Amino acid sequence: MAAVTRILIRHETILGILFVIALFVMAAQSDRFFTTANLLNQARLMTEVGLIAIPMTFVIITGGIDLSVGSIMGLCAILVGVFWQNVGLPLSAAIGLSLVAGTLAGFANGIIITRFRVPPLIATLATLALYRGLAEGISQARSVRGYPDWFAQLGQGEIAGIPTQLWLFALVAIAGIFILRATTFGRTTYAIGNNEAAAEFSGLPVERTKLLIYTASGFISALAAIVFVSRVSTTRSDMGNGIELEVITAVVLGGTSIFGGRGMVIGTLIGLCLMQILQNGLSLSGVRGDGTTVVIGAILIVAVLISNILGRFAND
Amino acid sequence: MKSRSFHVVGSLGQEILLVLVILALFAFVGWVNPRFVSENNLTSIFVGNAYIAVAAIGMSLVIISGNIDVSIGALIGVLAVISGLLVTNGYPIWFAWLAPLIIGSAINTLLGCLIAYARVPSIIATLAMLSILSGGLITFTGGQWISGLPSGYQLAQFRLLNIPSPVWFMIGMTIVAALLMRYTAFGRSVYAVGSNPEAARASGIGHASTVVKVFAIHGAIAGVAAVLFATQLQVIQSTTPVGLELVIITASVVGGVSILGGVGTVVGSTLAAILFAAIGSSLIFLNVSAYWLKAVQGVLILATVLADMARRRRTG
Amino acid sequence: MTPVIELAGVSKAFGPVKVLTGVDFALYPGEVHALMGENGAGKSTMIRIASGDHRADEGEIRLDGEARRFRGPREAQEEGIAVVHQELLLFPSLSVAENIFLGHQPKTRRGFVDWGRMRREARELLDRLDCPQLDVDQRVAKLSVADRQRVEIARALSRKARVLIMDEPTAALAEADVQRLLDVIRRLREDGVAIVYVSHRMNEIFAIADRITVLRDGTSTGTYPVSEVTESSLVSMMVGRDIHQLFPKIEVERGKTRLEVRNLSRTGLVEDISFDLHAGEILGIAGLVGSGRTELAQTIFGVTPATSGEIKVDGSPRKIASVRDAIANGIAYVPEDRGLHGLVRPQPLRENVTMAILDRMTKFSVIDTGREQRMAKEAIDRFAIRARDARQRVGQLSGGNQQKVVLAKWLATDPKVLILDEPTRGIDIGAKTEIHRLMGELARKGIAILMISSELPEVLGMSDRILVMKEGRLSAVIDRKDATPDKVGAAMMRTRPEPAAAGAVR
Amino acid sequence: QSAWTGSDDQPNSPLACTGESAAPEPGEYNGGTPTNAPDRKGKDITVVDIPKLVGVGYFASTAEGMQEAAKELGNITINTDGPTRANIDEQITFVDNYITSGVDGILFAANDPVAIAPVLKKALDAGINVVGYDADAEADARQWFVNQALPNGVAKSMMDQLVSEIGEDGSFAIVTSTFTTPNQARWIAEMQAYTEKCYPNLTFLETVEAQEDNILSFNQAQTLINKYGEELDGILGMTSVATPAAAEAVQQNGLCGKVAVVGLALPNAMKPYINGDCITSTILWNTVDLGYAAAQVMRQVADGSLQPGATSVEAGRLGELQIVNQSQVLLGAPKVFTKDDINDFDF
Ligand SMILES: Nc1ncnc2c1ncn2[C@@H]1O[C@H](COP(=O)(O)OP(=O)(O)OP(=O)(O)O)[C@@H](O)[C@H]1O
Ligand SMILES: Nc1ncnc2c1ncn2[C@@H]1O[C@H](COP(=O)(O)OP(=O)(O)OP(=O)(O)O)[C@@H](O)[C@H]1O
Ligand SMILES: [Mg+2]
Ligand SMILES: [Mg+2]
Repeated sequence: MAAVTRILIRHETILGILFVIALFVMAAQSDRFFTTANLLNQARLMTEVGLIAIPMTFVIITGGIDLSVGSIMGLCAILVGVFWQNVGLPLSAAIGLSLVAGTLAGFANGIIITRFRVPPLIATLATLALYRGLAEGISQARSVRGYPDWFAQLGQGEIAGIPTQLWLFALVAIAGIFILRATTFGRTTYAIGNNEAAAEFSGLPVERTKLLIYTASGFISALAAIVFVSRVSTTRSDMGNGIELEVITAVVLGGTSIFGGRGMVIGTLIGLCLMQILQNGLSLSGVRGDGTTVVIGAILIVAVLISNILGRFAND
Repeated sequence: MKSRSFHVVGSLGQEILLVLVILALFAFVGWVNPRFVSENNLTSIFVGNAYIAVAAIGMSLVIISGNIDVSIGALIGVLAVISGLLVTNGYPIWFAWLAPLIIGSAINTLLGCLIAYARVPSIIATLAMLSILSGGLITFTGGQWISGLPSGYQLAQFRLLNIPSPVWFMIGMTIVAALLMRYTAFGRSVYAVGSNPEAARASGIGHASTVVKVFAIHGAIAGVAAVLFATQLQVIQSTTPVGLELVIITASVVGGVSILGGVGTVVGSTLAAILFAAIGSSLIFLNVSAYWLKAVQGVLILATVLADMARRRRTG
Repeated sequence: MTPVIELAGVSKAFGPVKVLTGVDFALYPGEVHALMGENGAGKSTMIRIASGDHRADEGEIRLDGEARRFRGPREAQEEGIAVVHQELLLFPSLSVAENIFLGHQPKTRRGFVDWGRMRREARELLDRLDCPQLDVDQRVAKLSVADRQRVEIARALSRKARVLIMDEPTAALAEADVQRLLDVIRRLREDGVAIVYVSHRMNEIFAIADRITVLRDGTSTGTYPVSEVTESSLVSMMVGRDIHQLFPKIEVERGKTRLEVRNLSRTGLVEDISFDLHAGEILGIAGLVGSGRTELAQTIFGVTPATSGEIKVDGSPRKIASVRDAIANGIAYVPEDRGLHGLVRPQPLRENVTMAILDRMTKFSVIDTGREQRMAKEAIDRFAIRARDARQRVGQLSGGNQQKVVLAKWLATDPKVLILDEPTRGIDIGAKTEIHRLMGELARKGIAILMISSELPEVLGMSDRILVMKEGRLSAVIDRKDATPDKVGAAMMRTRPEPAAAGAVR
Repeated sequence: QSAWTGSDDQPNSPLACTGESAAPEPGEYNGGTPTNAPDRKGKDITVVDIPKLVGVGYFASTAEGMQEAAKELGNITINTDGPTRANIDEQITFVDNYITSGVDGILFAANDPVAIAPVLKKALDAGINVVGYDADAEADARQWFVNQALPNGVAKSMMDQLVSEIGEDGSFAIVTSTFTTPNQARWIAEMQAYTEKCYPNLTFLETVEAQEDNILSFNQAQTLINKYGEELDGILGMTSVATPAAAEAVQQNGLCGKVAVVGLALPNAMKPYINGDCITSTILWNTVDLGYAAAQVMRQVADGSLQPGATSVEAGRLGELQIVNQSQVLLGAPKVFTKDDINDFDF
């Protein structure tokens, strides 16, 4: 019984209920909302934010943050274009190299954070400026266009009736869920967020875990960049600007504690979907973009308030 | 009392480091291009960015108390517009100067209550506030800029002893805030609450009331920043500068305020704000290719942060 | 005479768990009232209620005979109630002086914080506790546990309260400090201050207490003048059974050499330490607070790897550069700061128990939660841990039970060498004997044990040999048969230069 | 020097240095066509206007023009909605949502011509009429584009005006929004080409970025003034934000008449400086007219009265508008506002 109530008042459950309510309300508001085509399309649109939100969940659970994801995205997008058009590599090689570059960018974040012990917020605030600057410098502010058709398949095509990038997203999300829940890596992630010193004293690989998480964050940001470039068939150095706030909103809306130690990938996914259907549903029922922004802000507070109030019954 | 002076130097380390970096920067760029250190240019560096330094004072208080505010940029935008609307609608000029302080304080008191009493983590509450304020601003103004400001409204263009008023505000408020933080029971309780909320409670320091007060002060300071922002030019833009909150937070943390709470001074954040302004200007003077400007900025921030970490490790 | 503070029929539950049921307690001016009970009996909870930190579910708090409800610790403080908290509630980023005076800083006439006076008064308070080496400008984050304990005590004293509640104030202190503190308490008692004193150490209780209240499972078994109780009657009141021997030393045949430490140094902390540790041996380490015992342990354990010297396990030299290396070589370390280094408090008991052997709990790096659950259940049974179930958060357990979880966690690694740093700090008498019995059992199984303790009776009672440390160096090695309190004490004592002579010596 | 900072690398076509250039030929229609569009002739239609971003004066005034047209026409409803930052991704999401919600027409000003193309094509496929204004998309992704002024025309106006104020051998710097903004990059490239052809002795100093940010623009202009001192004769403002801010900087430094500010700006924002004789002129198309024309074109496209192959289009009070570059409706040449006529305009 106690276990049931505990599950019921989990933040994730509350969020799930909010999500279902939102679905109903939106579907009642507009008959164009609850259609397979629209929902799949919305899923396509949220893929980049969603991809990055998965490693960001890990990052935030360790008590850290990665503000540089948007800049890494911009840098990697630019690198695809530059490697392909200016250096003349085959596009697939350019993509590979860009993924490597993103991974290195994340790795650099990790090194600054673990070796030099710079707090993550400051470290990634600095690399936020640095990576964006590199993107601008390398591209000389020129965009690259004219990608071959096969490349558009990733961002604009479908496999078995489902947008291609959704398969990729599902893969990453499932991997994220599995790693966080079931593996030693996931357990270590939580332990770091709850008490880093104790984790260290227990012989858990604290530094290596953090390094890997930031590296993964860089890699997935690069992956998101590729998906993005393929979806819009162009590269610009300002791509991904400001995406970090969207990603963080999804993750914290999903119940991951910004202080670390608590959170689930499932929560992040629900948070993400909730945000997306609100944006879409409100727009379909005639609310303008700025109004939608206000509503999302309010929902964020309400969700946390409700789970706080209910959580108080649960905790003691 | 050798140890005493050692500790004082130790705690001021970041400030001294920043002063040295600023002096070195001025000396170097001035050597390359003497116009950089002309009175005119120094004034414009200070004046054009004073509102950032002022806002960073409030931000430092918030971060020292163990919180963060990502809605500050939006708040400044909203308050600037309110001030402009008041004055163009015939309210007295002094009222248009004063109202942003009061309204900013009121909005942030609400925010503070949400954080302190309803226990919504500050990053979430302010992330939500960011959405609400920025969305609401557009809804309200419809994107129209405010022009036709009466003469005499441009507070930021006034001069006293031939020094523009923003500089006075920046210096005066920094000093007052520094004294407040060091010599009043309230100031010390801000450190206490940020250092260990649990212990603060046990010491009879009201955690919630301290946080609410911090946010109220922060809101009033944001009001001053907004007035400086609004009165610099003949028009008031109705959107917030992109990434203003990141600039302000960066100034605070590079100024030595620990993101973990309980550590830092407002003098440091003001110096850091000056440093960033100087960097922005100096890169133009140094003819750094504009495309690489952001990258160089990023490297400089990173270098400052790493130097600080090295210093901290040395002094233990 | 009316009691200054009185609890009448106080009950408290956390969720479904009843922690206190109908507790009565009265405290009079000028008395030292000891509060005793096993771990988890509800002592700290009762104190938190009296000091306004928790609210009682039922019952009444009376101040000077009048019913009172505290809405928070602040109101209790305004009534002159000061508390030394068991878990040392300090501000790590602030200086010692500030920690002492936060919330009631001395002010100048204009109402500003008077830093000069604050530092002076902090100095005076610390001198009263005889810690001249403790710098009032030092940040608390850099202090050892013992020094933090002193700061916490100084803070309570600084309030000049009429009710002083001390929850295990001596847990982290060595013998000499304890005596100093007891002197201070006696003086306060003469001044009419009412004092509540919680400790698991019998000798302190008999040295200082006027009356004793015993809590058992959240109910009071009664209040007695100290003259009416004996050590064994107290123990049986607390535990509900008799405990015959406090330090049940089991004689074990000394086995082969397990750990050899040769010229081990860590610059600035420990210097040139050499000793052997045998299977089945319990090697005690004594020393004053700050003598570097913890540092030695952490150097062997790879937290602060040695800068020079050699460590051999089972005869072959091992490189120990990290905690992982140490664990891989069969070394386990139960740290002195349980909250900071021992446990991940927000996580469930079962995850804490397996934390040090997570690598071994997996199939293809997936955690075998079934096995984990079984291990946790076993640990709960074996160590008699009082917990709701294996999924309870460790942070919710009482201090003693938390300590047992730490022990369970490290024994799960199946160590060859077990380092125990203050293993019974803050642990009740029942649990303490259990831990001592356990140590004997482990020794018999061939585990080599290195035990750091600030409690001299414990060191003398449990050890086969005693290493004495002084200022980061080994000052003596004493065999069990030669060990007397005087001898060990003498080896521990720091030779502090007399103030006048100091100049001449240097 | 290879390229002025901030320009793009598309082909340029500088106009003749003097005299009116011949109007370009319309050429063959290269826009797209909506599939299975319902007959909207004369019916009430709902149109959404998605500018680059909302919250700037420029697009507030184009929206104003659209509302004016809507009122005049009576059978068209226009909502303006868009991202709060000039962000390609968000703009795409907006278009996408409006396709789903089933509008009859989409008016857009693209943040990126290529990025927005797929979603606009999707709109065409859904039978929605698509018309661009201010900033174009790839031609086949929309039906018509209302061009406020041809880039080479903007370049010519700007440079001619600058030279008339600072002479043929002056030095100048540019304040732009960001180097990646396509319109500004295009204009800068055309300006360079035109200058090389017609004013080879002009000295280009540098380009600085100032986002769409008022105070940053002011600070950047201020820094240019401080850096170059006497050397600086003129500042070119590439956006309606940068130009007034640069004027303000010149005025606050007491450099009126010494440093010329030439650029694109809304007349209202420039009135204080022009009326105060600090700045001589401001260049712009009438942004209200731009919105008005876009709405008129949309109505005619929906009615089917504007068909591929047309050479001109009737746009309400603006009269006959010429069709150029295959599928663009040209608003006219950019207008130079001076003290003489600036007070006649209110936008
Ligand atoms: N916040 C809490 N939530 C749930 N249970 C709690 C909480 N605080 C204390 N408890 C439980 O209340 C009981 C009494 O704890 P308390 O700390 O008062 O014991 P104690 O007598 O001080 O023990 P010790 O000697 O170990 O300090 C324990 O079983 C503990 O698990
Ligand atoms: N966090 C720290 N930062 C700096 N110095 C420290 C720190 N902790 C301990 N020290 C210093 O290291 C030396 C030995 O440390 P410590 O007090 O832990 O030794 P110990 O013999 O284990 O005593 P304890 O009884 O406290 O365990 C002392 O000089 C102490 O001041
Ligand atoms: Mg206790
Ligand atoms: Mg120790």
